[in-house]
Amino acid sequence: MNNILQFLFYILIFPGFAFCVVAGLLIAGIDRKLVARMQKRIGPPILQPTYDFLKLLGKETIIPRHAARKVYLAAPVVGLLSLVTVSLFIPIFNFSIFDKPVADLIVIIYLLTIPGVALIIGGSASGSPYAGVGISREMVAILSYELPLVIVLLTIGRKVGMALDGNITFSLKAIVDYQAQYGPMIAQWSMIPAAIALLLVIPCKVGSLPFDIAEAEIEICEGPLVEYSGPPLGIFKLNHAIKMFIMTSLFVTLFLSGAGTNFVALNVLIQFALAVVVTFISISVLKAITARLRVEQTFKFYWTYPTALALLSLVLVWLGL
Amino acid sequence: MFKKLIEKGIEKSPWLLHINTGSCNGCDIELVSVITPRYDAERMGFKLAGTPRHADIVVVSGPITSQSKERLVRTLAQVPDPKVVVSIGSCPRSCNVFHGSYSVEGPLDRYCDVDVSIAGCPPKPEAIIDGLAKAVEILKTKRRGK
Amino acid sequence: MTNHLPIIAIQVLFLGAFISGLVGYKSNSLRKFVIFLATGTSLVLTLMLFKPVMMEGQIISYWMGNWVPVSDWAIGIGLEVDQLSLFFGLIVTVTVFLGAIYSFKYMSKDNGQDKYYVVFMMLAGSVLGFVFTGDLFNMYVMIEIMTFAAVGLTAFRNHKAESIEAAFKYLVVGSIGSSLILLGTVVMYAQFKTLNLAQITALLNNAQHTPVILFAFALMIGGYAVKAFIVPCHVVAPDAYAAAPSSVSMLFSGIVNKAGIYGMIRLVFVVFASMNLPSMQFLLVFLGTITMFIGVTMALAQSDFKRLLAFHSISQIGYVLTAIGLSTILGLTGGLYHALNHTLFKGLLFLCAGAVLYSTGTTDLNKLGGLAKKMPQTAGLFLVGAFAISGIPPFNGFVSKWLVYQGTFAKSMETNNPGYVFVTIVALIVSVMTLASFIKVTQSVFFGQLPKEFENAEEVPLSMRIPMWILAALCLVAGILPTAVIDYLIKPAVLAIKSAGNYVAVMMGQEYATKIYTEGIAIPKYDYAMAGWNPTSWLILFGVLLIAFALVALTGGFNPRHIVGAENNNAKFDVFFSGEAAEHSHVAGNDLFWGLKHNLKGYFHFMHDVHNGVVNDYALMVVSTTALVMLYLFLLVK
Amino acid sequence: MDKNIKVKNVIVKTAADFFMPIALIFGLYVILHGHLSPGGGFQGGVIVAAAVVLVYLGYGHETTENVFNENLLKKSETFAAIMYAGFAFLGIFYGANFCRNVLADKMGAAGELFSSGTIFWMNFSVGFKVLTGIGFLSLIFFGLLKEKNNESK
Repeated sequence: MNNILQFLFYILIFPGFAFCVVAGLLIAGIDRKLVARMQKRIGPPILQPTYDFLKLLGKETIIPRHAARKVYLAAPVVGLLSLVTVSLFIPIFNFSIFDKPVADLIVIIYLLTIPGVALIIGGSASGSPYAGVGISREMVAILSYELPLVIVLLTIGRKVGMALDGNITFSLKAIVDYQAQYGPMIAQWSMIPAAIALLLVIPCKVGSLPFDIAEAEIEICEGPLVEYSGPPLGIFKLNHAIKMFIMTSLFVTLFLSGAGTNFVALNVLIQFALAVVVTFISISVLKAITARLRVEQTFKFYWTYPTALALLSLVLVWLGL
Repeated sequence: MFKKLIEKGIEKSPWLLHINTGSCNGCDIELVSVITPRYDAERMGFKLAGTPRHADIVVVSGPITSQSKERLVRTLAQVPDPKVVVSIGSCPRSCNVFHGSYSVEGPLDRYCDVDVSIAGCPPKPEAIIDGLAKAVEILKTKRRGK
Repeated sequence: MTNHLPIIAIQVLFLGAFISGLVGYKSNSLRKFVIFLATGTSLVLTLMLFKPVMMEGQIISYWMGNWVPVSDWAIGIGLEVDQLSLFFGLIVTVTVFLGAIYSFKYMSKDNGQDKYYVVFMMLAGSVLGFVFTGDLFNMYVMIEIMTFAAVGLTAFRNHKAESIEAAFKYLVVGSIGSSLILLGTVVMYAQFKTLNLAQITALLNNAQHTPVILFAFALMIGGYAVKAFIVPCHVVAPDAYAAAPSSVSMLFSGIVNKAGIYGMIRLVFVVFASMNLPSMQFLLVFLGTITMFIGVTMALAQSDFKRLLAFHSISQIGYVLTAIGLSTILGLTGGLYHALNHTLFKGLLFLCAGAVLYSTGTTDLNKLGGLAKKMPQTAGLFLVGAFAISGIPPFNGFVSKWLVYQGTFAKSMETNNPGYVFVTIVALIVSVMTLASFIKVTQSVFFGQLPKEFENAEEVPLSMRIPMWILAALCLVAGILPTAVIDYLIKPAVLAIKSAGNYVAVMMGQEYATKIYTEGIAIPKYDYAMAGWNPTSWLILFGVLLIAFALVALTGGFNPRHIVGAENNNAKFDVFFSGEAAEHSHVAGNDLFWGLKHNLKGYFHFMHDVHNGVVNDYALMVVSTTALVMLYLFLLVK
Repeated sequence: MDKNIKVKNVIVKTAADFFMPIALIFGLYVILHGHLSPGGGFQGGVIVAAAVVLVYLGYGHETTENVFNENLLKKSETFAAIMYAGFAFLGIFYGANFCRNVLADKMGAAGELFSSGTIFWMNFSVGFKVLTGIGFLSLIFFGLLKEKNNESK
């Protein structure tokens, strides 16, 4: 019984649902504020994404005539659930809700694909031609960033595996242990190109400028979201915010983690602060200074520079550096 | 409590949909200047939405030309409730200098209930922000009335 | 009695073919009853083998007419059912059973059904015979029957030009494949004076791999590559899959190319015992990798539902081949698991394509659209299949693909060979591309706007939906209970692959085996790490989250009253067209990924030129592949 | 070219008359004595089927069409296949393996037709199947069999 209660606590409060929502909305708000300040604006309050979400909960949901009703309504929820599930798997310094390594990096890669797929399926189900264009762009974006992402994760697996027991590891816990032993991953100079590559992947993964080709509101009316209104739209916006937190948090766990302190709360705060820093570097700065790319430019970009960086890291690690 | 939270959200985050129904672009430029760093309407949560499904406040500028009438009506219908219609400038109110033209079918209140009218040709950005703030109040009452 | 089960299972299928031909004139329902009975009996008989073979570890050897070996020479024809055979046998019978049920309604609009069912059952029986036989020449005979049955079924809808064309291509290329296998068999017979697989295994174990044997080996690899549609021998497959009726396409991807894979595994692992050589591993992994990559990129460019699925079949077979080419326990587990999964989800997808064809009369992605409203069940089942093949958890594709990634990466750590990391990367990217092309199908067929001419499309009849539901359920089960599937199905089969000595001992007698395998028959240790992936707990988690979400949602603003949708002509429910009146404008699948294709246009143009549809070129590709394999073997295998 | 060759050549007709009984008899001999002398069901069946070709060559299109009943041929062929399987299954019924010769557990004796148990019968069914099958094939090649629409729609 106690176990179940504990598990429910993990799922619903921390590090599951509630924590995710709060952290995600906060980090999205901070991002908006940062971008505004960089553009010499006052910017919205940090709680702005929260307000947006609350407002959308109170709006009407219109289901277009051409939409497949069930899929249309279920898609955002499925995306949210998979994101919350991912958050359970990411260890925060030495805090991990599972004793033994449960989720490999590959599980996380796939689970992180689900929100994108949910967006695509939902948009597709709405029956709008704008959404049709949007999902094609979204899918090409997924194809683009997946290659460097995969190579980065394999590099980390190789690095950690060589140091620990010579076996391949995809376990996040092992990665954190490794960092507790040898210092943060980013301090290994052979991993710096991989870190840069991952930083470049994050904006596309969360769909922010200059890679928000799928949700370009000016060209294609927010792409897959064009027909969504009310709570489902709110959940999509929430997904977006949580994805931001989870991607930056994953970066922190992969590259900036370590033994941490003895207090979970303090660890969480540090993790969050680091995530904010990562958000600033990889999302906000890029968003403030760039304009939107075209879809084939995005594809070209990801299959050249980040991929080259990640491969460089892989080669360096393979040489034992 | 939840209702109050939602009301707070509605107050803090109105999203705009801008419809140009044959405007001379004067008002449009003023509306755009509202979201520039100088006035920065985003600090109050205003945001330009890309589609009527996301909008709370519909901002209409221009006399209603016969070409745009149908499109306007259709787009207005596609905005989810609660919604507020705001007209910017003199054109949607009275068709301004275009009044009497064979191709103008304004004013706007023939086709929908206009909640806020911002006067001027074009109105100043301050006036637009003021009008939008009033629109938010109306949005709140509409939400309560539901 | 157990001994007799395999032969009865095979014969029941053949008898079903003949009896349905004999009594089918009387009435349609009688014929269907016969087919149902035959496939059902065959399924039950194979399932009865499950306990003794898979769980108790028996290997069933069966000499036709009791012609047992005389003074250590196998003179009779034997059946030998070890765990590997039974694994594929189960795949065959399940697929055939479901395919037959599906056919009853699906084929009811066609004429010439007597021929259809006869050939259908011949195909089924031949593949089952192929996987159960213990005789090299019988393997040839069965695969020849299979090829011709497949050709016949490809040409079944012969009022369409494509069918005839596809059948002709398949006939030519398939015959080349069969000839290669026959030639290999003949050379082997000339060398060893026996056709029994077990005895050849034993004799090869101590024999020098002379050029003649390598010659035969290369020929057989070429031949089975044609049967399994491995790049570059795959070129006829898309035509054949697309032209055949969907219930047959399901058999093609479910059992026909599995037969090729089975032949490959049986030869390279058991008979020639060649997979300890890194060069052989490289050959299979290389072939597998290009197969999966070329298959999936070609699928991205297709605009026909079934052709797209056909290229995916090729791509998934690439996964299987890559994984078994690793020759590690992990790799073999992943490969066989993926073979099983491929049968399940590709069968499901082909049946969905058939359902769409049944309701609308076309599989052209550019013409379809919005069918989810008319065929909600088919759409849902299709999504299950699409997620499974793209490896989205918790469906089965995820588990097996994961094993493949882990296997390739572990292999790279083991051998310190960066090439295998490249394979892992390709496998992951191919998986994403698979997802992409299924997004394309989903968007083009089931979502979007419904064209006017399909307003009257209806959900397919129940008897067509039942096999689809079963396959979808199996997809989920194989994804949620991977440990059970591995323990009961995959593990015995992998051990059977790894212990050729047992195979010989059962067929030829223990004494003979000990004489050959002087150092004893080693049984490998079976250890694999799923690295803690526990889908059941994950699923429970998902469920709890769903409840939690519902609670949070229902307490407040997420009010169902505010969800409005209407069927009236209110403009409010029109799709947003920037204010224009709603009209039919469906973003269909033809060029959904131009951003990708634009950047890789050199590659795509080259591929387009290669798949030129000229059967001469295809034949040349098969022959030159065999020649290259032969050259490779001569040069590298010591 | 006209598909329906009208053969009026007396040499061919005479030769066909002469050889057809021989082909039939010889074919049947090969089938029935397959277990005793070189030959067997398949070979004999092909020889018998050659008689069909002779009929066609000698008597032309229409006669051949009238002589052969394609439904009967089809049914006979499937029946022969089932018969073969049935004899093969006898082995299992008698407690031995599939295809086992259970009726006579010894080698056949030269000159005694039924001395070899099921082998004779299996040979016979193979011969029956092949003669109908090959005959049917040749008839299809001659273009004699029109597909009758016997499907229940």
